[in-house]
Amino acid sequence: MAKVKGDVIIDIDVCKGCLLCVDVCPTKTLAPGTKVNQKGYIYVVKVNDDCTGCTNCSTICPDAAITVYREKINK
Amino acid sequence: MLEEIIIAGFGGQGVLSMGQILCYSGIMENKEVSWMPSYGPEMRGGTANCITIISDEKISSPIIAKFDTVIALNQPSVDKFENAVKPNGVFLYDSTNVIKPPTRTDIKIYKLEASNEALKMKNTKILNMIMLGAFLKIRPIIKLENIIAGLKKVLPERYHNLLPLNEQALKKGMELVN
Amino acid sequence: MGELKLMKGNEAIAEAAIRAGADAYFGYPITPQSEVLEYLANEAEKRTGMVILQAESEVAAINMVYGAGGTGKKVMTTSSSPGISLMQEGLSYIACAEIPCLLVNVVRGGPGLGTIQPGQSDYLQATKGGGHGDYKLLVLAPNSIQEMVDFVKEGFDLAFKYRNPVLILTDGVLGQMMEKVELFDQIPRSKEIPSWATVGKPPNRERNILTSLNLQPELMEKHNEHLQAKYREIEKNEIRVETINCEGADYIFTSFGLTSRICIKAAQLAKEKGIKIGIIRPITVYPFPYETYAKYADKVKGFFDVEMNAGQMLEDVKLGVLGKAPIKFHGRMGGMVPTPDEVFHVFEEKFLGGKE
Amino acid sequence: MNDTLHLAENLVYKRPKTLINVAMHYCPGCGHSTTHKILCEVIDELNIQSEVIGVAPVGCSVIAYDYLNIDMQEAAHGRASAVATGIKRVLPEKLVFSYQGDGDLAAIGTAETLHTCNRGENILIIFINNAIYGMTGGQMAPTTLENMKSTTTPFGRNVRKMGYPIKMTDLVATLPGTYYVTRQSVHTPANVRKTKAAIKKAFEYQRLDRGTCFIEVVSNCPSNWKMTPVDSNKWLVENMLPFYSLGDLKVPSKEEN
Repeated sequence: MAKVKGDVIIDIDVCKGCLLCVDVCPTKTLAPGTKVNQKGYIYVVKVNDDCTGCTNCSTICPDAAITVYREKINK
Repeated sequence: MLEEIIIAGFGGQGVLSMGQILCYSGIMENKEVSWMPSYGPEMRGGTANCITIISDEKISSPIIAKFDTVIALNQPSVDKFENAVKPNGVFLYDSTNVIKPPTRTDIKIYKLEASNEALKMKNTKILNMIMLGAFLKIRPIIKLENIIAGLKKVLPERYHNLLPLNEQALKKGMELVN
Repeated sequence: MGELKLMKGNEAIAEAAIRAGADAYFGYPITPQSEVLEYLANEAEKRTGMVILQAESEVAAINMVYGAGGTGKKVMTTSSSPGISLMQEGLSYIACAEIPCLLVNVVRGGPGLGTIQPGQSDYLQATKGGGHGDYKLLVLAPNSIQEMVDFVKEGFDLAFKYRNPVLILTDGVLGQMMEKVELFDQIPRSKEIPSWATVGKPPNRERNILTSLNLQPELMEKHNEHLQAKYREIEKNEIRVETINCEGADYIFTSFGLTSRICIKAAQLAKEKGIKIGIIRPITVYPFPYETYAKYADKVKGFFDVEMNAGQMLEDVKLGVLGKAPIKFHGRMGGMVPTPDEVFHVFEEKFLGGKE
Repeated sequence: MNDTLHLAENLVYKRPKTLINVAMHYCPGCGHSTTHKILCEVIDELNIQSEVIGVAPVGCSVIAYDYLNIDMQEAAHGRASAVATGIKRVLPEKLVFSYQGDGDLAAIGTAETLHTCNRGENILIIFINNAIYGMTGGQMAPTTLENMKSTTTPFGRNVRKMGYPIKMTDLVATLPGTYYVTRQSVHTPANVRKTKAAIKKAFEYQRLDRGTCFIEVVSNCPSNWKMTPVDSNKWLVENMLPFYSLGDLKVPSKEEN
């Protein structure tokens, strides 16, 4: 059975911490971080490896801050 | 040569085109010309007039208050412009419907039963050509053949069948001046 | 010699626009200049493919000029006083974004809805900016139909030379009257695309932005300085003025546009009475020929300024004369046009009769 | 972590290249940013960067040109569609869009909007409706909902005094000049995808010279609505969408396509 494995890379300089991505992430991979970027926003961070690369986060992200990868893994 | 003219009458009597024909013809004789209409609502249905200047030299003001010639086609124009004629100037008017004629004695007054003549020729639209013919007889500033050529320019092509009638009217106007 | 025609001023503007190779006209009807749009609607598209659009308002028209002018095309609009007032906001933007375009104001008497008869009462609006902010239009004031024709062509050239809006300031008489004009030959519409034009960003250049906004005051000031430097350049290069018989004159009549011709006739009346009158006629009212006035200021007994307004150019005349000679003014307002006799009589009264 | 995951072939989303790589000035969670982003995605996907000319309005998106790597003009308040008309008329082969907020398009620019649509100018008008004036700080917009608070309707919009919220999209759909009129939103990933598809379609129709395409994007304004971005999207669902219902108001008939 084919399984998908995904990953997200967050551009922390562009992220404004609006948390819309956190709201739509089905695997709770994204969460509010604790650090502040140069613009003063608390940016979002990745908190688990369950990402499926569904792109919900990158689609809703107003600032195009999220790059998404997805790979099919044959088991 | 410098001839400063005002042509005045009701809208629709062809006063504006009279001035234009003079200008077109003037250009054909290499003269300087200027035509300034009264414009706007008063043109429609009310009174209309145009100042027409024909000159051998560059024309300064297109707006003037005193004229070598006044051509008046109705009573209001007679009233309004009688005093605008320069001393010894020409006052030419259609007397058909004028009950109060001009009274100045220091100008040359010519009256024409032009509207009646136009009726006799079965086309009231040629009133202006009768008047123009009369003017050219009094002040031969432009050759008749050039006036006819100018007429061709002013008259839209669909009316060019009326050119002979207009020419007839010009000649009639010339005849009527004594 | 070009083609000779008897033309109304408004039609002549339209014909000249077509022949100058204009790409587009956006306008809205208003007396006394509606013939421009009418003439173009009849003639332009079939002859050169020029775009003609009747906008829903003067506000829309000037913004269409902004958009189309921003693509580097030769674009114009025409209107009359109230319509030009509506365009002021757009003009300020156009001047700031440095979009070349040609405007014609066929001035009528104001203020407000005023009259449809001729006026010159938009002089200050035309020459001192008109809209908000520090900007200038280059303003040409023709006094004949021939100049109306020639200035359309020149106006486009100047607009592109300086990337600045050019205004032809004329009036209802010049719009409505007919004169003999010699028309220049058809200039083909240009295919050249200026480097700044917004035409779609090709891969090999930076994107082009046309804007009048800069939220950083330091940069906005820099842009203003650039604009001011341009205006100084225009002042250096583009002053046009006509002088007639000024050498040895007793008095100088001064006037722009239509009234300058009335003054020329009045000067002839003066000559018959043995008074020597010179004429100074600014052809560009911005930039204004101050130095021409300065040149004669201490040589004549006085200046007589005649306008169809309450004395708008008078302020500039005073700046030229700098108190070195008396200046008297005669103005008609609200659509009234002075006659040559009137001008001469008022001159006589004010300078020779001692009655003020 | 799998070593091959980050290979280019596995890339499923990255920032569109037409979106300039700077942080946008919009507030966190603002629908303007989202709409800019998908607009850039469409430009990339259709490969039309060299053909597109955009017009920015006055309002929050006044400096949209700082973010979109395309030729753009900034318009006077309300006049974006007139400016776009000017551009399109002299460059009919190019793809022209105006991007306008509710104040720009539906208040000061109502005349230009209606007449541009009525002439059927072959352009795309993107209309961001967040029911409030963002840039000037939360005043009533023409689209502000009944009883909705703003700084100029502190007790809620009283429609007897302030008039009713205006449905510009419904209005322009009645005009024969419009070809494709739709109301979309960007508050969920699914809606973002739909809006993007609508923008793409609109550019394709523009190529076919079909008339005005008009896309309303019902959007949020977390800052002036005074709520978090996530809450603002919930508020949008509960309050905006019942009044500004999503969907196509005018679509080309099948034979036309």
